Amino acid sequence: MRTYAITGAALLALTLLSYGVSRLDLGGAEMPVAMAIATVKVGLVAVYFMHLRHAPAGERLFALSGLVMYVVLFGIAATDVFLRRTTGFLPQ
Amino acid sequence: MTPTTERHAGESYLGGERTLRSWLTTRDHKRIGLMFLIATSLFLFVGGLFALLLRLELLAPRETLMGPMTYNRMFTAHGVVMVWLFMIPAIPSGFGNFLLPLMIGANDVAFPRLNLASFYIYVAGAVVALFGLFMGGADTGWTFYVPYSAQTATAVVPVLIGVFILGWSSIVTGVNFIATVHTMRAKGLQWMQMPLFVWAIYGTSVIQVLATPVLGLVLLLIGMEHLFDWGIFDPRRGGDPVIFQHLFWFYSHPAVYIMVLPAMGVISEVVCAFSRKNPLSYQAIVIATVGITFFGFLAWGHHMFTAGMSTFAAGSFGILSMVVAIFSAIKVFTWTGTLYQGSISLKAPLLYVLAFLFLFVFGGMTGVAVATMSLDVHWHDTYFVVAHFHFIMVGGTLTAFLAAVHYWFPKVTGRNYPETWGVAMAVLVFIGFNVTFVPQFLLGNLGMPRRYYDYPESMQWLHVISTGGSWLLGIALLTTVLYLAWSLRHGAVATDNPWHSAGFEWRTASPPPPYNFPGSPALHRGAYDYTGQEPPEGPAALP
Amino acid sequence: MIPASADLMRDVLFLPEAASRQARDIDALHFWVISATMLGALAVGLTALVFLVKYRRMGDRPRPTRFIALPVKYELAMAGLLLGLFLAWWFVGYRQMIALQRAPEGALEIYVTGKQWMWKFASADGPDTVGVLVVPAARPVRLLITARDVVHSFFVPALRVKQDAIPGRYTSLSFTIDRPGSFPVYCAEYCGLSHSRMWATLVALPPEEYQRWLEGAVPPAVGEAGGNADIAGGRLGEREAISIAQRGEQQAARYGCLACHTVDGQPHIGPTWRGLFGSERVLVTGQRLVADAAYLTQSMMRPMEDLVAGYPPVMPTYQGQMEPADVAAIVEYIKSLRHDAGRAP
Amino acid sequence: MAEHAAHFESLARQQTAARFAMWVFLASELLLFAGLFFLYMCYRLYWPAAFASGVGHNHALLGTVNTIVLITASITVAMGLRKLQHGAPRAAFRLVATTVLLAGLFLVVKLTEYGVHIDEGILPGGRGRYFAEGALPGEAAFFTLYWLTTGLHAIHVTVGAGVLLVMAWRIRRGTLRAAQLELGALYWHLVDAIWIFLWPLYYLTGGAPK
Repeated sequence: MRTYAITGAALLALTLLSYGVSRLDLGGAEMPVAMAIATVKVGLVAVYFMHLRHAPAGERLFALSGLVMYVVLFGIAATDVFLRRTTGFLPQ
Repeated sequence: MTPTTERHAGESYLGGERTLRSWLTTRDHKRIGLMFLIATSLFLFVGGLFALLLRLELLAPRETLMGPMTYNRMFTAHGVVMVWLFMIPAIPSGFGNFLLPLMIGANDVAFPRLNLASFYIYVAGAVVALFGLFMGGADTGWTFYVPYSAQTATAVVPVLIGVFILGWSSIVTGVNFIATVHTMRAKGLQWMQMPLFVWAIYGTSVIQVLATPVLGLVLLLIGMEHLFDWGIFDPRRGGDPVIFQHLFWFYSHPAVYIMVLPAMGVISEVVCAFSRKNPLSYQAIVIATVGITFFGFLAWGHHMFTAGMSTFAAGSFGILSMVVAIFSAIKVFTWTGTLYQGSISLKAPLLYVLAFLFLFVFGGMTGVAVATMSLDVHWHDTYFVVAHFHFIMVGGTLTAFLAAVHYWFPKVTGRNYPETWGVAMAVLVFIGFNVTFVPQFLLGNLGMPRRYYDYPESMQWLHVISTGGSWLLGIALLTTVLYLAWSLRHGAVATDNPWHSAGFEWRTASPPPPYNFPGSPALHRGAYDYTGQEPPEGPAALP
Repeated sequence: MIPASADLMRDVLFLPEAASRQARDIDALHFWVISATMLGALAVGLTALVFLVKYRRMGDRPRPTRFIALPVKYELAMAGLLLGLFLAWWFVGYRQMIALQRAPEGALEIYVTGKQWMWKFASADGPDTVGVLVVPAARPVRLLITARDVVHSFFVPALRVKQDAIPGRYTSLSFTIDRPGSFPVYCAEYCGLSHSRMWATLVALPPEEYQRWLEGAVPPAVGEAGGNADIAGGRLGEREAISIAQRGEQQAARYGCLACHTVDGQPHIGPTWRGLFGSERVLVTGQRLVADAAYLTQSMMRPMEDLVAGYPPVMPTYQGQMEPADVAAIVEYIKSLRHDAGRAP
Repeated sequence: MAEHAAHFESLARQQTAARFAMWVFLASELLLFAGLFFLYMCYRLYWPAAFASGVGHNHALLGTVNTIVLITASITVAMGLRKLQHGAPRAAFRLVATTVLLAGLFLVVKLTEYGVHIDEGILPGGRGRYFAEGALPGEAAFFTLYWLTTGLHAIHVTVGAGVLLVMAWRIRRGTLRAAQLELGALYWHLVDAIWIFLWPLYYLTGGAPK
């Protein structure tokens, strides 16, 4: 119960932090900071609430696999989308 | 050898309750597997019929049998039926269902009710998709490229919804099989002792679970685009059709491995059983299976080399495609080496394996060729690519499917098929296949684009040969169905292990009893152990 | 590979004639790859056959076999060697791919627009055409390809080139045809009802004939291509009375560009177009770039992205409102207003 | 009730299998959203200004309230599960029921927000007054993705809440095993995790507040 309370408090604190930070003018750092906080939060949910901490290897493997597929899709496709200089009418 | 089937007749999964109701409400993985096999085979013939009609239209340039509208709908129907109603479910949901529990010494899959649900989801998806295909029919090709698929006036939406539903069947079966392999293995059966077919189905299931939802979503998005014109991919509103292609191929390239991995699993089993040998390297095949499962996800962009991708992305996808090909090469090498110093019996299943080896190597190597970027620029969207993927899917998956049908026919039905017919049709399939698709490589070189019902006259004679081959292939498949149907009633009653195979699935009666193994299964000898004096025979003695 | 054997291979493989240096380079790689492919398949098939014959079972009694396991490292070594071969192909293929995309200096730029179900061609100084693309032989040509409606693909088998025509975007393709001739062009990406008939002809003319074509004559090769029964849809477009730059001027007026941009060198709400093309621009971000065709089209589609310092951010986007051909025409018009216009490019 | 299915050798094994399958299914569910997140990334890259403007237009406060609601719901369901495991069904029932109520609250807030959007003339596909009155190009894409992503997520919230409602009822009747509640809780945490990413993408990252 204590673990859940601490985790919960941390999540709520991070939520407020994320909201607070978004009211500042961070410019280009805004998105990375927001995503970093979100990642930490999801990590807390997965490890403590979803018991990944004590989960058997198989469950960890599949928890990870979803994540890996995100990295694959975003990582490789981004090399096209970012380097292509986009959809515009760009005869390059 | 005593015909043990008589002994177990009352106990077999086919016996007991024989009413239609008992089949439709069954939770026995063997009955569900058999229903999948029957349904998918039916669709093989539906899709095959479309293929024959398409080939007939292509016998001569210009409009002959059908106009462009009919032709466009028909090649879409051919693609949709063959990919989603036959190729993807046939071996995993059919043979996978039947064999997976038997091969890991389990009573059933982990979630039998879910398994039955998967079958009904499949049927529902098939009905919706076919409804769309016949009531108007989509004319987008199975790739549903935007913006065309969002604009066409044909019945795209029911087809999309049908495929979406089929995707759920695929996911549910995948989840079920993964859980089964992880949690239902017989006591003491380690991962590195599992039959290779199980590894193949496992890898397939992982792809099904992780790739299919992406396709499902993107199909829904096109559906909405078609119905409501929301402009998600519409360039006039700043959308990007190439993003659709990325998302589509993120599923559909791994989907190629959904079709091919199980076929590879079949080949691994049949090669060992008919050469009475352990695989040349069990580890190598496992490594290759896992490698294909993972790297298969990284190569999708080679379908888009001419789509104006960034050169860097194209190059990356090119390299990754080469890496995937290597894993297939490892498997081919291992299968061929397995024959070395074997005790080879040349039966129909092994003939299909030989056909597979030859066709798959050629198909796979042309795959490496089309992954070579500058060459693909010429071949992309031509008959060369059509021939290449038919070599993989028909020359690979279909021959493996036929090998599986013949190898496990006694297991599933308790009868033998007529060997002479089997051998004859295997040869005819091989010949018919080559006559059909080798000319298509040459047509591709000539520059014949795919999805053309019309073409310059100079290309005609190659089309004529190809069409002739398609009829040979059609005849061979039809004959196969006829003699298999005949042997259901009139085939010789099979022994429990007619091939003297060491495979785990043969260590129970043929056909197996409802809960597979009387008592706990005897898996103390490896699934590829042919070194002993007598191979395991019949229901293994309990320890 | 010596030329004679290359021609032989081309015949064996049913490849059409190769009309450019790049096409012949690609063919050379093609021959290596396809030969290795066939040899590989044959080697595996034959090995399997040999084993089959040598180790076939006599009688029906199965005999036990030896346990033979090859250590994985040998398999991986074999795979490594093969990967080396594949990567060599990839390396060559990648370089050729880059060469296909790189536009040579002084290339003749032609705008290609695919629409259901025809190809339209427009260049700066020649007449617009439908279904017949006329280019000079022995001079680099760069195609800027787009589509009006759905995805098409511009495919010239004789040049071994293909490039998707994507609505909302320009893709490009470069080639230099060796010698005069006419070559079929197909649409390779399925685009609906008459996809199978979306054909055109590429006509390469000798330089002097090309010059006459620019001046208004229709050389026989072009006329033939237009009337070729095999390549239906190949017909000459209505000869435009005005050049593409003139059309750009009309379109600029029609879309209201000239309300904010002057053509006489005076800055107005937006920068003047006189001397704009090829000049260096300083953005609000401090970044500097050259106003080339890419920058100009980008500015029309996404004006807010690369704002030039000193002007209010008021330009509306024309994404989806202007036809690609009009965009091209306006770019050509701005090009014609550069300070050195009239001199050799 | 404590009987396990005939094909499993023990209840423990059946429960292991079920939880494992749930994880596999969650990985699959996670990827259902991948396409939408991917579209967001691409289009945000194409239309940075429009996306910032769109995010700025959404109600950051409502979104944050909803985030807190969902996270609290995650805490209560996790605690409810622990209570049930420790044989305190009454406390477990209260906590799970709270989760369902919080899910309801989330949906109410979300629907209110949808109502505001409809009033402002922001509909999917760039329909409505807001876009007619000169929104930035690309804002239509932003709001279409907004509707699709939050809509799909809301469907998941509804399903998760429905499942937990049935489970709460069964806890009260004493017919639910902790292992079964765990499956529902896992699903619920996933719904929460997806929202944790949705929230900054659609409510917070709008650049400097005006």
